[in-house]
Parts: sequence; structure tokens; C-alpha cells
Amino acid sequence: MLDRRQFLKLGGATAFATLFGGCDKVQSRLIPFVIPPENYTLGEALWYASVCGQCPAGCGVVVRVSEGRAKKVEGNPLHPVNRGKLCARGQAALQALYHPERLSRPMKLSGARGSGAYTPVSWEEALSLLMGPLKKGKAEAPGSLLMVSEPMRGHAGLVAGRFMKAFGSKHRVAWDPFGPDAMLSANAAVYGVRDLPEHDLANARYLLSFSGDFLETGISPVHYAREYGRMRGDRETIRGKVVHFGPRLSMTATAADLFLPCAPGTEGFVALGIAHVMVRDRLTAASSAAGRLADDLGAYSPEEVEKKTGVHAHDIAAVAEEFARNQPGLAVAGTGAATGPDGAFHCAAVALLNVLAGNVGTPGGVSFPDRAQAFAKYGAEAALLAPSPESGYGGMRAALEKMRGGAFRMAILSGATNPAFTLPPSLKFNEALSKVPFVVAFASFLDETTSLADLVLPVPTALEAWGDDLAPVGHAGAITLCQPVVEPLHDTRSMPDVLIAAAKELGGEPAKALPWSSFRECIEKAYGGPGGEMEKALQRGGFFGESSSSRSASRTGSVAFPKAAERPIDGDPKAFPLALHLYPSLTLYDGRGANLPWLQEMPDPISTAVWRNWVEVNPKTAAGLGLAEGDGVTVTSPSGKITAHVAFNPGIAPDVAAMPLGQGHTRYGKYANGRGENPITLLPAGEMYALQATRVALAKTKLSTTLARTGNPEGQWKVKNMM
Amino acid sequence: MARRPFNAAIPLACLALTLFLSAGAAFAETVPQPIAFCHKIHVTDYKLNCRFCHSSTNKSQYANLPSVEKCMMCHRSIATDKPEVKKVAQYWNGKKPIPWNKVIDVPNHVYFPHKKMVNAGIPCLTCHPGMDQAGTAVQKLEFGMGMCMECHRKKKVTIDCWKCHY
Amino acid sequence: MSAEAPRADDHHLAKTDETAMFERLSRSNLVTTWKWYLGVGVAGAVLLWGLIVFLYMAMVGMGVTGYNKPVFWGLYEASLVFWIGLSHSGTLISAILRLTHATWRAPVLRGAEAMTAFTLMVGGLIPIVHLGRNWRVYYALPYPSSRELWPNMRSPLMWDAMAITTYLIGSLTFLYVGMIPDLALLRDKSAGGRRKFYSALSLGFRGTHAQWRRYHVASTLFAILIIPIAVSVHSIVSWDFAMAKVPGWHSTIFAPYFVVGAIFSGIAGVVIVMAILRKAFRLESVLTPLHFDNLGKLLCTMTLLWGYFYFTEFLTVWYNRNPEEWEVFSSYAGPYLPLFLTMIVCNFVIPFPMLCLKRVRRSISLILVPAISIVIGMYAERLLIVIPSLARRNDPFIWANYFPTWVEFSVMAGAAAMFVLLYMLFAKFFPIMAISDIKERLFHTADRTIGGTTVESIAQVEGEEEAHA
Amino acid sequence: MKHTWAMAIDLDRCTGCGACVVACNAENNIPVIGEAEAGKNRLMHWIRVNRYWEGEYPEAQAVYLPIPCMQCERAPCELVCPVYATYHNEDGLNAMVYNRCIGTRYCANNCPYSVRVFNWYDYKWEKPLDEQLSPDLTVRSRGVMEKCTFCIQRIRRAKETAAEEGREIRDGEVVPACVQTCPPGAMLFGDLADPHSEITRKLKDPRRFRLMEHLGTEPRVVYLKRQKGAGR
Repeated sequence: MLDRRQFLKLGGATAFATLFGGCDKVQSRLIPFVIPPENYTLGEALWYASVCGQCPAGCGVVVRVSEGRAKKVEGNPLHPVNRGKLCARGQAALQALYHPERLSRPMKLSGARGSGAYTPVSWEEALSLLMGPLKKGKAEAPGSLLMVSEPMRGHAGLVAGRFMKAFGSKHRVAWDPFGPDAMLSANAAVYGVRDLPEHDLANARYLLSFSGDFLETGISPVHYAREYGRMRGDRETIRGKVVHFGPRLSMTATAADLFLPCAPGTEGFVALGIAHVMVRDRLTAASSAAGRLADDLGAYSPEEVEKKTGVHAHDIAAVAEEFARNQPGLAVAGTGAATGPDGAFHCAAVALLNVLAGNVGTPGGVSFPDRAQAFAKYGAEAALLAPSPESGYGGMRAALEKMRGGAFRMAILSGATNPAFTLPPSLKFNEALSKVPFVVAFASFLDETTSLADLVLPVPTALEAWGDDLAPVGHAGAITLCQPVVEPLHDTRSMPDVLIAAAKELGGEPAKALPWSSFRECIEKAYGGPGGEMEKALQRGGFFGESSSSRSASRTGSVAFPKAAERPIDGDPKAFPLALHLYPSLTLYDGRGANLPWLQEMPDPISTAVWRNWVEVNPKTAAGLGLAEGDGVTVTSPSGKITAHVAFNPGIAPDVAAMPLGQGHTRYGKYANGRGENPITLLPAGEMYALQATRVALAKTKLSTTLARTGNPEGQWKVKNMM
Repeated sequence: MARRPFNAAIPLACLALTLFLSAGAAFAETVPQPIAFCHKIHVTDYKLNCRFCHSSTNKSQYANLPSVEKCMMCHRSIATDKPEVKKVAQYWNGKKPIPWNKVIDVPNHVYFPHKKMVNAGIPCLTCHPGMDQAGTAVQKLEFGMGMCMECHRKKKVTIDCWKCHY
Repeated sequence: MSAEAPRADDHHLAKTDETAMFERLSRSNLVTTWKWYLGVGVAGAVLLWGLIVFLYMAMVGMGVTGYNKPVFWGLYEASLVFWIGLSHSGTLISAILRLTHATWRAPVLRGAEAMTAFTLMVGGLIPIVHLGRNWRVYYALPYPSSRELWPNMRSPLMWDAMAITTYLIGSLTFLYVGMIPDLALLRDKSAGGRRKFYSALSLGFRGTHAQWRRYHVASTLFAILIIPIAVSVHSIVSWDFAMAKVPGWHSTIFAPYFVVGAIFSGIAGVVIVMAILRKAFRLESVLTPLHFDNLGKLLCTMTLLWGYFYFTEFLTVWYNRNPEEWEVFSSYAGPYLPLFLTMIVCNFVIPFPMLCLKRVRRSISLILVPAISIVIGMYAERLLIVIPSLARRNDPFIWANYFPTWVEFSVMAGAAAMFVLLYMLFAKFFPIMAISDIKERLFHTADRTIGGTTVESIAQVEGEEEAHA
Repeated sequence: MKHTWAMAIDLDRCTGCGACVVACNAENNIPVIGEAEAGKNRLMHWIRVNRYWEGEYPEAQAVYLPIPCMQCERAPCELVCPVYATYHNEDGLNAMVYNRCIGTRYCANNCPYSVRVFNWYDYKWEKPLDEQLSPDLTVRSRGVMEKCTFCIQRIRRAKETAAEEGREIRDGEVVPACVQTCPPGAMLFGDLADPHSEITRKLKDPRRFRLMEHLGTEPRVVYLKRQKGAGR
């Protein structure tokens, strides 16, 4: 890796753009430098460390840069979260960087709001357009400023948080559709810590997964996939066993040794059934907790649980015994369990198993290290740098209510979480936003949300900007540093940079709160400036010292027994016979990856479909409905109706229809638009952001599109021919 | 230099063209350059080593062109009155790169590491004959694969296709 | 076309005078009808269209075809086998007939040999058509270059190229040598530019005793040589497939099976061409039901032989149930059922019973039914050999089916048009009937009375071999 | 020194996540073909992850099988190329020389693993996505075959570096993009000629098997069987 000083010098090498840009036909010009960068050799690639910005997991990356162009992203081998590994989405970060539809200049609305008609303006004009309402708002009604962003971590969060506070508005919503709200409240109830746990898969001998998605789209898929690999094969004599319960044979489920399908929304009952057997047969390590829970668990005998969940009683008993005898073992709940109306119950019931098995704070178990201690010096403001990874759904609903009431004069939108796409349409985000007189969006792309703005300010991607990050799990307080690995492609400015500039112009409180000239200066001040430790850290990709103390769960002794609310999901089972199971797409995540061709063209591991979404049903269910693979269907819920193609999943419960999220864009560029319809439209606007909240009916229909799949419908059953 | 997709070619014309080219007719023309640089003066008269200007030839797969800064290292004081040197100074003062026209092209499907050749002690003039007597850059040899093969065989270097084509 | 047998007088050419006979046999060269122009025009237009589409494909990419992964070969390659198969009509038939002294062969010879040459030309172009980079086809030529790169002689495609080239040269020579006396005849009967043209081609043949002697030696020699070439060509074409690690292709029976199939389709092709020639150039007196009867008998034998080979191939796979091969054969009952049924019905179910009947064999319009059906059936067979094996490759996950697009159809229609065009031009400018052979035979032919009926003798008269000269 | 490059894929670790596919896309200038072409079974990926189904509900299971080029020791593809565009190189890899290829597609037919892909068109990279194209390897034109090369450009670089430093290539110094990124660490790459390399050790595992062993192709990609847990 190149030392940073040399890299900074590269900053001025604009000649590169002419030299190596746009090689179309035979290159006929050779344009050398005016002044060559120090120690730079033409044709020799350089590696720079940064952070992968494609999902909130916060993996460290190194980027191979050749002739001033990023060529390849790889996992940073030194980074504790991913140790050199990277998932498909991370690999595709380059396509986000070099995307043809990236916003290259500030744009102001030139037609009706939402029409998508914009005219490019200069940054000066854009900033003056921004400052006008900002100044007026600050003077007249500081509380009328709303900021909707994705969760911002590190100093970007500090800048945004301080800006809002100094401005005088407390309306800051951080929206993340897959924020593990249910898990956080369950952890608070069971472990006494409202935080995400570290699951030590690598040292576990047994893993119970309840609709787990830790290998695909969970909190930190690369971290856990690596841990999973170690659990399977890194120990000489031990191979960890995985048992998966859930309504759908997901990618994580296929990795399990034993997949036991359960009825949708019953994962917690299975967990309680296992707990029942453990307590009944005195298989628990935590006997005091077991004693207290014995009464409550009485109602969850395997036989009772079988009635509810469809998992055979003897399976539950057998798994319970295996789990108890193969310690350390882990029980984890995934998005599928957590995002039902009863998510908190499911998560708590699952967490209970860890407590009963005595696996809290032990190797191969669950622990809660104090990851944010690196930011402890900020005191109360540390929460701005290391925010709790909540979805912010409550805040969003409250904000929407206020918007409709006309409480906001101005809204700042930022981030890739795209609320206009990821919120159920019944919440009427678009309509509410139309009540806000001035909307400014910081974005790399126009999407369903940013195209509702009056002013769109282009931001650099994670590979072009300065910053720092604190990953949610997978490390003990490691801070990742980001640097521009390439010269920014377009005339972009990061949101913290713009906020700092705006604060300066506003003067007074905001200017004092953000005392830097640029975000880069903010980062440099925070980490000791250029030279010294920060320079080394930039080369390594961050501060990865194992300095953090483990903060174990505080309250495992008085575990509250989780109570199922047993809220029924939307829809009459007669009219809507199938429970809808929505899950984050492996490739497109919450939909942000849908404009990246590599991800669109990567076959899904279950359906093997590309470029379009589908509805997964059991072949038997499909036969009953007269559906063949690839057929078009209408998917109708009480809240909406969409069409999709059928894909079979022989391991999905017969009363479930599953759909991946992420497709169905309408304003996200040509690679994303028109690739099926958004299944979010089927969801009701509930108290919680629940993905498993409705029932649907399928009916055959004719579609003009076809579903491209790599697996031959007949041949995919013939593994015997191959192995 | 970044590799690019092959050009679309009309099949039959291509056949004719290949025959035409293998007849060895169409090259060695002088390419016009923004500055009438003279290799002869630098190399033959002043005995400058090629690598003094083309400094990455032993370190990289590419032989780089000197930066304007490199030219000015000497031409701040030497021959400043010459009209062509004045042009260099103009570029330097304007902090603009000199837009040289390309003379030698290695096709997209060839990996040709200069450093391997230079470090193996192959004189530059083996492949670039007459450069020491030339004005602006000339290419007097046609870079056909046969030329590579001849030398590789003679020197008993690998002739594995995948050494250069992948 | 009349189903009735021509009257006995008509086909006794010996009874007509020589000029009349010449005019009758050379009608194609002497009279140019508007139908001929129309035919050439239509064939030329289709060929032009095929060429345009081919150029389009070459410039845009093979993606415009229906090819995919794993079906990298399809209609083009099946057509290649089909056309090369058709080529076994002429040379082989005429050589065998020549060697076995089947005297009835004379009127069939030239037409069949010409068919060989032109189907080979068409078939030989298809390997170039199907290349991804047609403009680099010269890489496959063994020419010395400074790069010192040579073609790979281990590749069946190279064997194929050599075999087809050899066969083409051989059959062209065979055709030409056989034509020399007739060209001389045409030279003698024509004037002006045509005369110059024919005299150059006839190589000074004047019909001396020595010339006839050499002519006979040469044609017998060629007849002997061309047979192993013909057998080897289709064996090698079959090895393009049989040498591959593709279930359904990799079969020891392929070489003889392909040769039999080739002769089978070749004879059927000859029947069709003969019927057309007979009608178009009013050769009823030369091409008699007798010829069709004989060809029909050959065809009938080949039907049985083909059926036997197919049965044997199927039987071993069916009995063995090697899963990979069985997947291929199972697909005959799946997406390739129409093709399979076409093949079985057209190659066996229709032709065999029909060809067993003398009435059918002797009726020119009726014998066309099995002949045409066999050509269709053999095309289906070629497609069935090439496509399902690829569509059901070893890895079932990537199975995919194939259907040609308009591009393949257009280019192959162009290929067919090229054959028609070449044939029509040949018939116009060259003796399509082996006049001297026919004449030679006529001297040997006499009506013989056996019992109460008079029949034409086709036996050779001993000791008269060179009397004609 | 002669190398015997080989790859091990541990099916017990593979989760089917497809990171290898996209990593390969990025490393090897693999074109994106779009939905219509994908529907015609023409994906250009050099490594694919087969997903087979087994069993019926509730016992249904998926089996993942990542398939790169097997780099067969006795490669069927090499024999049939009429112009030596694909051949066995000095390291025992199946080299594919694009500029020699004339596009008979015979090699693809003869590959029992169907890992070869064909450039049906001149695929285009919309600007500025072409900035990402790696300068280390050719961008293929229409009409030529291509396939996984075990990231030959990385092997070349490592050899060059090792030669410049006057040493042998170290174990683990070369990894293809797929192996490098594989999140669960299911893939391993190394030199079988080195008796101490990790892959030599790993391939002593009794779980090893190769695909379609009966065809006698002797693949250089070795799989390790999925282990079954106690199960029911």
C-alpha cells in the first residue's frame, strides 16, 4: 500500500482524466504529467483502504487503483469485521462509483415536484438556494427543519447531529428499513442490554437459527459468513452443527444441517418448546433462571408447540437435547422472525435459549462488548457517532404526521434507504412530503425519494470521500477510516461538507458547533491529523486495536418471560390463503443495489432468477393453484396488488408466499426501473415496520415479461447426475 | 494503457487488410507532434540514456513519457532560445501537459512488459531501431508477433501464448 | 408428371437418329425457357438474402442466432451434416454403379455427380458461416507464417476440413473427367463463343481409340478411389460428434451410421433431382420408370439399413441406461418429440411400406412422396443428433433448449438457394445427361423377348466393351 | 519452478452467496448482458453457482455447487480446437488465447462442465462504467470463447514479483478473485507441486472428490463433500 503522503499528492493529477479516461477507439494521444506524483510508476497498481458503503455492516475494503481509476474492491485483510472477505454487494461498489446515472452536478427542480424535471445549477447557486430557506427558517422557526437520513455513523453523524441541534430542531429521523428494533427490545428485556449481540459462531458447537439470515442480509453478513465457515471447518475435530427453523428455505436455511420448517410467525413458540424441554429434562446451565421460568414454560410442551408451529414434537425434543448437550451453542433470530408483528416476542424467546444454555458472555456464546467506547470522549454526543441501529420507524411515522400538519418548512433528505420506496405506500410518504415547502436531497442517484426534492445536491460515494465508521458488530471498538481512493469523478460535495459550510454561513450557534473548514479537517482533528498515527491508520484502514473491554449482559439473572401478543396478521385466511413472507434481497438489499448491473445479473441463490423479482411458492401449493414455474400471478393483499412471476421453492411452507425486497423501482434509473413491482405496496401501515404482516392471494395472470433464470426447471432436480 | 474492446471489423475487409498489412506496406510514416522534439540531439549528440526520460521502462510494463517538469529540469537553462524549447516553456508556464501523438501502439490483447525486456538487457534500439537518429518518434519495425517469436526462440525464452495473450 | 409408363417406342433412343437424340438429351443446354430465368432469379434472390443476413450476423455477432449456452451448435451444424450427407448421392452411387456394371445407371450419373459437387460446395461453406470470427478462418489453414503457428491436427474439425476438401476435389475431378466426351460432343455441335468455351473444357478430346481407352481407365480408377473417400468423409463428419465428450454424440456406431444416413438421404435427393430434371428438360425417354424403380429399390434397402442402425444405437443406450446418455434420449419424448416423430415417420413409417410396392417405385409422382419425406426426415435426424445432446449436457443445471431464429433460417435458405442456383447454371451450361454413356449403353441394349413379353435388356454384352470406340 | 495450480472448494462451507460471481465480474472484465440476453441463457459469468434441489417438503434441501473452469489435466476442450486457441500451458492450466480463437465453439461443446462462455456480441460498457475495466487483461471481442483462467493475470504478477525479488512464489501469494473474496472461506487456491502448501494438506481430506471423475478429465478443481450433521 502506498504511503499516504504520496497519495495526497496524487490529488492534483487531473491529467489522468484525459490520459486514461474514455478509451474508446485506438488511443491516439499520450498526455504525460506536467508534474508527476512522487514515487509514482505508470502502470503499477496501488491499493487504498476505505469502507464499503453498500450496506450498514461497515466492512473494511481495499481498493486497487490503476492509473487513477478504481479497478477492484476487496475486503481489507486487517479489518476485524470482514478480514479480507467481501460479499457480492461490496464487490459491486465500483459500479456505484462509475455508474452512468450518477448525479454529477447540483440540480434544481424545473417542473412540478416529483416530475423529475431538473436543471443543473452551479454549486454557488445551489448553496444560495439552500441557504435562503435555511436562514429564514433559522430566524423564524428553527424547529421547522426536518432531517431524514439513513443512520449516520462516525463523525458524519456528529456533524449532522450537531448541525440540527445548533439549528434548533430536534426533528432528525434516521430511517433504516431493516433496523433490528425487535431484537433490540428483546435484548433489553432478556439480557438487559439494548444493543446488538456479538455471536461467537466460530467457537460454537451448535447453532439454532430461527429464520436466521446471518449469511445473507443480516446485521453483518460477511462477518458472520466468515465466522460460519470457521465454525464448520476451522477446528480439527469439531464441526459446528446448524439447525434452522423458519417458514422458508432461505439461503441461510440451506446452509443448515437440519431445516425444520415451521408455520410463519411461530419461531418464538418453537424456541419456547425447546426451552420447555431443556427445563423439563434439566438440561439447562442456568438453573436459577430455569426454575423461575418453569411455570411459564409449562404451556409450551413440544406437543402443544407442534400444534401451533407444525414442527414435530419429537424433532423439538431431539433438537433441544442436542443443543443442550453440545455446548457452547447459540440461538439466533433473523429478519424473518424479527419483522413480524410479534418480532420482539420471537427474538426474546430465542434469546432465552442462550440464557438457559448459559452462553452469555462466554466463548462460543453471546456477548455485548462496549463497541462505542472509542467515542466516549464525546460524552453525551457519543450517541451521535455510534447511534443505536434502530429502524427509526416510530420517528418516521411521527414526522409524517407532523409533515401532514404542515409543521415543517424544510426537509433535508439523505442516504440510500429511500423511504418513498421502502415505506408502505399506505403511509403516504410522498403526499406528506409534498406538504413541506422546500425539500433538499443529498444523493448520488435520483431515486423515488430524492426525485421528490426541490434541490438535489450530488454527494461522493464512500470511495471518494473522507470519513470514519463504526461497524455495528464484528469488532471490539474498531474504527474504520475512509479516504478518497480516487479523485472524485464528479463535482460532488459530501453532506457533512455542505453542512459545515452552511453552518459557517448561518453563523452563531451552528458555526460554533461545527468549527471546521471541511469534513476532512474534522476527521483529521479527531484522529490526530496528517502524519503520525492517523497516517498509519489510513494505510491500515482504521484503528483496529483490540482495546475494548467486554461489557457482558447485566441482567441475565431476572429474565422476563416473553409474552406473545399473538396479533393476527392482515387479511382473512379464507380470502387470502397465503402468509406473505418478505425478505431482504441478497443482492439488492433494501433496493439500493437495484441499479447496479452486476447485482441485477447475479443469479439469486434460491430462485436463480436475474433482473426481476418473483414470488416463491411451494410446488404443491402452485399445483393446487394451477401455476407452473415462471407463470405470471397477481399477488393481492388487503392493502395492495402487484404482479410477479412464480418461482418454486420446495422448502417453503405450503401456506406461505415469499417475495424478495429490492425490485420494483420506478425512478431509480434504467437498470432498476421496470423489473417487477415493489412488494412493499402489499404491506399495511402498521404500528411497526413489519414485513411479515399480511396475507395474500395468488391468481394466475398473463404477463408480457418473462423471468430469466439460470437453473433449468427440470435439470435443477438432477443433482444425482453431477455428484 | 487501459485496454479496450476490439474494434468491430468487416470480416472480408479484415482479411484483405491483414494480407495488405502482412505485405508490410503501411507504416513508418512520421506522426506530427506538437513539438519538433529531436531524439538524435538528446540521445546521440548528448548521450542521454533513454531511461533518463523514459524512466519507468525498467519498473513498469509501460515506457512512460517524460513529464513537462522533467523537460524543464534541463531546459530552464539549456537552449532556452530555441523555438521548440520555447514551446516547452510555454506548456510549463501554462501548467499544461504536452499532447503528444501516439506513434507506437501495442494492441489490446498483448501484454508487453517493458521492464522484462529492459531488465533482461535487451537494448532499446532492438525494437526501436533508428530512434537515436530520429527527430520525433518513429517506428521503423512492424511489431508483428513474428518479431517477438524470433527473439524469444533465439534467446530460449518461453513461447507460451499465455505469457503475453490473456 | 405422368404416372403412366411411356410407350415402348419413346425410350428406345437407339431408334432415333443421332442428332435428334443429341437434341433430346441436351435440351437443357439448347433451350432457355422463362421458367429457367425465373428459377435462377428466385434462387439468386434467396441466395442474396442469405448472404445479406450472413453479413449482418458476422458484423453484429452470433447473438442474433438462437444459440445459447450450452447449445453452441444448432441449425448450421445440422445443415452441414445434412448437405455433406446429400453429397453422398452422386459420386458414391455412380461409382458403385459403375463398378458393379449396373447398366441402367447412365442417365442418372451426371445429375447425381453434379449434385455431389454442389452439395459439397454448400456444405463446405457452412463451417465458415458458423464461425464466431469468420474473418479469421485462415487461422485454420496450414500456412507458414512468421508467428510459426499451425492448425491443430488433433482436432476433428481439421480432419473434417481436409476430408471435405479432398472429397470436393475428388468429386469435381470425377465429374469433370466423366464429362469430357460430352463436352467434346457439345463443342462439335456448337459454334461461336460456346464452341470456344467447350473446346477449352474438352481438353482436345476427339474420340480416338486411345482417348476412349484412357477415359475408361480413368473413370474406373476414379470410381474405385472415390468410394473410400466418400466413406471416410462422412465417417469424419460423424467424428466431429463422436469424438466429443458429449453424451449422445460419443458413440462408436456413429461413423457407419452417418455413412448409411448419408447415402440414404443422398439417394432420396437423387430421386427428387431426377424427377425434376425429367420434367423440366423433357427427358421422359431417358429417365424411365425403370430408373426410378431401381433407385426405389436402393432406397428401400437403405430405409431398412437406416432403421437397423437407429434401432441398434437406441437399443444399447436404452439397455445400458447410462444416466447422462439416457437424459438425451429422454428428451426425445420431451421438447424434441416433434422432431423425433418427424424423423421416425419420414424416414421409416412412410417410405418403407411405400417403397416395397412396385407401383410406387414405378410411378414418378408416387416415388417422390417417400423421397421427399426421407429428405425431410434426414434433416430432422441431423437436427436431432446435434441439438438434444447439447441441450441435455452433463450438468443438468444449465440445460437449455434451442430454437433457431430467422437468421439461421435465412442463411440456410440462402445455402439451399445456392445449391439450386449452381445446379441450374450447371444444367444450362454443361451436359446434364451423360450423353456418351447413354449412347454407349444403347449399343449394348436390345429388346429381348422372353416368353410372351418384350423387355429391355440391361445386361452388358460381353466382349463389346470397346466396340464403341 | 513448475507449478501445479489447483483449487479446493469446500462444500461444507459454501453458502451459495454468489460473492465469487461478482468478484470475478469485477476482476475479469466480464460483460453485463441485460435481461433479454440473460433470458436466452447467455450469461457470461466465468464461475457459476449451481443450485440443485433435493427432496420434497418438508425435507427439501438445496445443494450448491460453484463451478469455475476445472483446468482439467486432460482437458477435452484443448484437443478439439482447430487452431490451438486453447491449449495446456507450462503450469498445466488450460490457456485460452482470445486473439487466436476463431469461434468454432467446439471447445464449449466438448466441455462436460459447460464452463466456457461465448461472446455472442461485442458487449459494451456504458460510460463511465468502462473506467472500471482492468488493464491487466483483454476485453474480449465478439466471436471468441472465454472462460475462467484461475486469474492468470494475478499469477503472472506474482511470478514477476517473485522473479524480481529472486524467490519462489509463496503459498497464498496468488489467489484468484473468487477465492480471495469467498466470505465463508470455502475456496482455497494453491500449488500442489509444493508439498507444504495449504492446499496440498487440505486435499488429503477424505471428503475430496472431483466432478465427473468417470470422464477421465482429471480436473484441477477439487471439491470437499458436504458433511451431514446428525440430522434426523
